[in-house]
Amino acid sequence: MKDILKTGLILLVISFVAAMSLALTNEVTKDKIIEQRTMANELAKKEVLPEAIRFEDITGDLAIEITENFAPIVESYVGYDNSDSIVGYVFKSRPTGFGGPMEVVTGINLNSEVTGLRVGSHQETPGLGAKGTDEAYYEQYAGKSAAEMIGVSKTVASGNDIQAITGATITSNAITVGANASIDAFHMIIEQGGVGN
Amino acid sequence: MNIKNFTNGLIKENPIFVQLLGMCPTLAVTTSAVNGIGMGLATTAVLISSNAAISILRKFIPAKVRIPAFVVIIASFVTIVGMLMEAFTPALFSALGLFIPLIVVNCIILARAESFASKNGVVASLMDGAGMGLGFTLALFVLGSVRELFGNGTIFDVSLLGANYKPALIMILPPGAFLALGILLALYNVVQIKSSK
Amino acid sequence: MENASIFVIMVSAILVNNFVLSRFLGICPFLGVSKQVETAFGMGMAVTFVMTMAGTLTYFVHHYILVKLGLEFLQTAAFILVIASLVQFVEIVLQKMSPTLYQALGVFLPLITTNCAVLGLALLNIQYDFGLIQTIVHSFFAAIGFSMAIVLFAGIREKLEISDVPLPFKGFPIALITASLMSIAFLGFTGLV
Amino acid sequence: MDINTIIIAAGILGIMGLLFGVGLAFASKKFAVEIDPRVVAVREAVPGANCGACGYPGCDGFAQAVVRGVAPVNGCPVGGADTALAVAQIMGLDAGDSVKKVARVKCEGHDENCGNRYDYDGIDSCLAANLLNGGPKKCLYGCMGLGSCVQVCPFDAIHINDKGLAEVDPEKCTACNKCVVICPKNVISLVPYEQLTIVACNNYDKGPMVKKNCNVACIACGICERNCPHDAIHVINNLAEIDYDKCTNCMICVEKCPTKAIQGDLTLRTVE
Repeated sequence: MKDILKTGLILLVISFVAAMSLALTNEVTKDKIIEQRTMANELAKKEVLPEAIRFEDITGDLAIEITENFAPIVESYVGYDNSDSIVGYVFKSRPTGFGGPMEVVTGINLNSEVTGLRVGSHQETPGLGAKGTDEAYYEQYAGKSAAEMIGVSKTVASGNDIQAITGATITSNAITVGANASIDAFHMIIEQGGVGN
Repeated sequence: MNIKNFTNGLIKENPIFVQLLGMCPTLAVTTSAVNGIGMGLATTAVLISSNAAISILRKFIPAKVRIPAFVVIIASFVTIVGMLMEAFTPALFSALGLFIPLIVVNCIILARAESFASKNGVVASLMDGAGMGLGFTLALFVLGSVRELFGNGTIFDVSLLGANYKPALIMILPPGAFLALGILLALYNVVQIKSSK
Repeated sequence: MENASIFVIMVSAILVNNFVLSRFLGICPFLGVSKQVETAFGMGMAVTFVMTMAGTLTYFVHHYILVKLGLEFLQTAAFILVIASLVQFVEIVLQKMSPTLYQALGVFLPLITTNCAVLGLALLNIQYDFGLIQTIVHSFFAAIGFSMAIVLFAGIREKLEISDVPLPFKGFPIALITASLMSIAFLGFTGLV
Repeated sequence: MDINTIIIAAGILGIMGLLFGVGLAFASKKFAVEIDPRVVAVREAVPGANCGACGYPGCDGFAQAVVRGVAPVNGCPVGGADTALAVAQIMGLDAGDSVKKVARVKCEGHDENCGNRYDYDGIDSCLAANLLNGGPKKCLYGCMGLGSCVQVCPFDAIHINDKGLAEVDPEKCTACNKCVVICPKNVISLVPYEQLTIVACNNYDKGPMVKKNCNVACIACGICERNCPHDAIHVINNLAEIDYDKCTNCMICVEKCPTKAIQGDLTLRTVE
């Protein structure tokens, strides 16, 4: 009976110390990580909507309405230029790619043109789906008109289509789903006369 | 004596070519030479630290709960390394971030802990960890460059096979990993047979 | 994926993203224990027990402990502790119940702990945020997919032992090449679900 | 840096660790497999070549048999005297006197002495050649030199020498009996290590028949039997056999034998 307790205690001590060190590092690094993430986030927003210098989260019932009927979108922001007038909108969506959920940030300016798209964190297979983060791929979205859906073509793209990554059609489709959802949300906001600034 | 532990891991008992351990990250990650090295180095760091920790604690851990104890130690090391990297070296983390969780399930670490570190002194375990880690990195680099060369005609993104090389996409896909490793093992055997003749 | 029906989860776990042949998790025991069909089957059963139990236990640990107290960073360590203890339990029981299988599995029993399939399964269950029933079903059928793959592979490898393979390819190299052909076959299933 | 998340986190994992630790310890007690410690000890003492010479399936089988009292303490020929002693101590019995034995090949029929009836070009193994009506050699009892014994010997103690006959290296041989069993001609037999004189022939045919096939064979003339001062050698169904307990290696028979069928190094003879 005694050594059962002894074994249990030893495992308790080991897990306790392990968890303690884990929690400590988590404390030390938690705010740093959030800071890194927001910085990366800011950076991504800046990249997709270059004209905007300041971003505000869209909150309240409009935000709820967006996340409800444009499924993969999780967050949306309004972009302001230095004279505080609206320049465009940025939408962060989380479609499910091949390896699991992935982050797609899409920027659309007021004359309904997709100004840029970036792929944030993802679990796609390295060397294949992960190519979504390469410039050659996401540059295709910039300049696409937001008047209609963006299509995905396996061969050379034409009109409002983009060319899928070879061997990673599921990932390309997922990213485009994110982009199209942002376009729909954008149109919904415009119909409602834009966000009262 | 310790030098033997070190070199032992490099060629004679190379974790990939001889012991065939640590397959999951190997096949998933070596789509390019850079990924291979990144994964190898990250694993080496964790392997050395966990080998040392386990050989220090080996006297206190009763045999009945040796697996849970070892595994908790390894998991906490890996998560701590992951957190520190994410907080303080974001650039490196964005390159290696994907591999950190993969290391936790890397069979080599527990195999070395179970078969070596739990039976030998700290210095020997350190050397063994380093040897195994570098052997692993070496093997990953070789496999990564072979797959990258055939998969998209480049090594370290330097195009070697000319522009009109039609990349054999299969080598990037997971089945290619099995193929490449199988053939490399066969070559390894040929060399062994020749040298032993 | 989160509202997928049981049938869809079953097909996807066994065929479409089979844990060994398309997700490439759990390769070490897959290569190590597949010399004979009996040991492979034994390994499959042990892994099925561990994966189903682990899937369910980690579901409870995650939802009722980690999420409630906001300790997500503990996730990997806690899951691994659960899985390792389960495997150690299986090792003790197996030693008692069937020593021959215990001898045959040998070193690969503790390796199930770090088996990427088991931890991968636990993390995937969280990622797809399955309900309880879906988690159990997914864990069970993922393990069935694993066992199916390992038994199929063992069958082929037994044939390979007696076939005329060039010397350098004997043993693991030819096994790896067979595995790559099998995984190409399984590539055919993608998009089924 | 709020302390209580750290405490909670450490506490949670600690409790889980305790739970699993106690559970596992309890399980290992409940499912404890009673392995008799002596079996493990015997298993350690035995060389562990799993060669099966003791007649049991490997060393584990032998260890269990010894502990059950079924197998003799000195049942492991490979381990020899010291293993027998160690096992005896573990079992608390006295080790019987086990004389160290060595395998020897009872044939000198190389090509000059005993030619071939046909050229054999088949699989490189005595077992296969033997199927082809008794193998290529004129003498159907002699060593064919195709090395089945070499393949089976786990201790690399037997090789085909340059004369084309199997030859045993007494230092390496552990009398594990594998070559004796595998040889289709039964031309190898276990002989005490110190024995210097052996009958280097395995032929049971009558004299005149044998003389045609091999010129170093035992033709059962009985000269050795009549001259041996210790009555240690007898011709039994046309083949001389030495009784190793009585033989003192005086090697008179080696001198007297007309066809030199008895092998013995005259320089080492112990004149009595």
